[in-house]
Amino acid sequence: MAEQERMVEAILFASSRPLTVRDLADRLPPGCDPAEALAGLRRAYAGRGVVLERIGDGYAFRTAADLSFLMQTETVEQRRLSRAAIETLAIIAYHQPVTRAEIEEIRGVAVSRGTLDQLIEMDWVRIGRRRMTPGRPATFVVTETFLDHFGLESARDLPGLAELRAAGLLEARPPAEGLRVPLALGGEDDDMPATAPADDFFKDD
Amino acid sequence: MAEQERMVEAILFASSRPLTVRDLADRLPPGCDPAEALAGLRRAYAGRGVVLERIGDGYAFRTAADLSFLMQTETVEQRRLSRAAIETLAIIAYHQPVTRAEIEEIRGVAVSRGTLDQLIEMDWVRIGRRRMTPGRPATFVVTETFLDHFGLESARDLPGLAELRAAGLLEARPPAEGLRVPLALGGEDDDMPATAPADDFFKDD
Amino acid sequence: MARSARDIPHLRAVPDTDTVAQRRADEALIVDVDGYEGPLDLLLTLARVQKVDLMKISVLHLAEQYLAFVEQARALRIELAADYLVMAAWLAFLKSRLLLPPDPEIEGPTAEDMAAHLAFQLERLAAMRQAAAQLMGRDRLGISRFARGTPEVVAKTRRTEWQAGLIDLMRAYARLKTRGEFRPYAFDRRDVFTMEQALDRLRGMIGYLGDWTDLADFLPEGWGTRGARRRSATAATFAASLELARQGRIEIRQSDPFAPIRFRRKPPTPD
Repeated sequence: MAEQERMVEAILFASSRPLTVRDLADRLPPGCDPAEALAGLRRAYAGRGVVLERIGDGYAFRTAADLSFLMQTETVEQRRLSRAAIETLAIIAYHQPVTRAEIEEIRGVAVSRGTLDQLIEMDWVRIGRRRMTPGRPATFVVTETFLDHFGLESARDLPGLAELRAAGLLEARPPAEGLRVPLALGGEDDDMPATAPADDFFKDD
Repeated sequence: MAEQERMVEAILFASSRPLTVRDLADRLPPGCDPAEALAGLRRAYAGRGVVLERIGDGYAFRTAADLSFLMQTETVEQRRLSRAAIETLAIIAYHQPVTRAEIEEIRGVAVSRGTLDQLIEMDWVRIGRRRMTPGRPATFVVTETFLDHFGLESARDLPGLAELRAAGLLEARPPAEGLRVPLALGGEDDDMPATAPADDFFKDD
Repeated sequence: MARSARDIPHLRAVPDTDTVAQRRADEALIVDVDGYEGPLDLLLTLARVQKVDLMKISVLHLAEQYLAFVEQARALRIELAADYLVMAAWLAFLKSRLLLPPDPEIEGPTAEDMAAHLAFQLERLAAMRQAAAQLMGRDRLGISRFARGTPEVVAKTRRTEWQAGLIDLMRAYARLKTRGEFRPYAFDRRDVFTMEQALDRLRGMIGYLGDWTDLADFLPEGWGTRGARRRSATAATFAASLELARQGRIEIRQSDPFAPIRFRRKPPTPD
């Protein structure tokens, strides 16, 4: 490798910014031809992991474009959705298309902008058609990505409430306290265990 | 040029710090052999304006030392080291692992706290294993940053190391009883001399 | 101070101090006393004056030079640190032993051993100083060798994989849809016949009791048909009957398991 190519190579390598032919000429010993050295270097680096690029008026070494993937490392982090997010998602899935006001009505609390944004960003929820009611509110629907993730053919495949109950997915009954049959006259032994049979009380309503 | 070499070249070019074979393997796609690629690159860059240096366990591209005359604009203002710091650094490099007491024995003066702190802060010196002698004193060793700064492949490549060793000047033998030359423990800190060294030589009276 | 140093007899007594340059060096010694890093550093400087291989240095000569230095400093009223005086004492001791014929009575290292060790220490310090100079003279990073001027930062991207299964989704929905059932519990007393009510009712009716009468006949109007109400009234009436039986006011009879429970007023005891 020619000496002037070595020099230009070293100067460009160590420089914190692209250098022009003029910058190079100022730093090289008299009699050097930076343009010639640059042309030589450009050929020498062609097809390599690092290439000599022209950036504006200057020259600099850059990672070859096809290797840019080496310049990033990706770490995958597994996280659980917040309760607000999963509830909002469930409501959208079961009630789509559903407006924000409707989601809030079902959840009983305001839906934060961040929760919907997160679901949209995850590409599990998207904005559907506007509802043809006063104010023309936007509706939310679930996406294909959502169906893919949850292994559903369509949102209609989601099990209904009766199935959820049958599958034991509905949470346990409220604590039995208060269901005590009011037989007690005050004696300590008079507490009646009131568990499952008490359900009957409700069923008849 | 083999694809692996291209990738290793790109990764090393992009880094200002030396990277180990392991670092490279972590960044390369699975199945690559960085060691082989490194050997190829080293040959390819020999004699060029930029060379592939081995620094401890790591590898890094550095501009060829003979071209330093071109690099005035890049020269980094070096922190001025005191004579005490430079000598202490040399003693650690040549005698490592070395305890503070041994450094003091060689220099004949107490090592001020600031001197070691400065070397540690510059990441040229780090604390090594404790010596398995009474008091279990800490030892000091030089770092990879030290090797990189001084252009050494390993601490075995220190200039004149073999000659110094042959001359018996690197032996860590503590002086025999009564041979110890009084040590100035005053140093820069103006601490009063510890009693022990003086005791030694009055004992013979 | 430099002027007075010229008149120091001790320095004149040392050989090779006749040249002007040598005298200047000796003066500098005194003037720069603060510049020395301890007595060993000073000894090394003095040893250099001998201009011989450090291993062949005359330690006796060196000791004399050092002692002369200390004397001179005292004459100049330069306050020397304790270290310098300790070294002076040690060297005076070494000097006396080097001058006297070896005394077989004295144990421990000989004066020659001590002198050799001092020479070794001086040589080692000199070697380390040379090594330090060589080290600093290497092709250092940022001075002679340079790293890449535009290092590329490795972009660390963090991809979040959200973990949510169908089961989580369904649970969340179920939780929402059944939440209405979990309203604060208020007992609905409409369909509850209490034991107090049953007792009052039984006490009132007991006087008119003739023969065995079915429990069902004691249920109040409107409580004998619908399930919940009937169950509540039956349970309360039965419990009340047990209480009255305990008080000895009625008798209870059930002929078979699940057969109707019957009451009658307890007949007065024969006596």
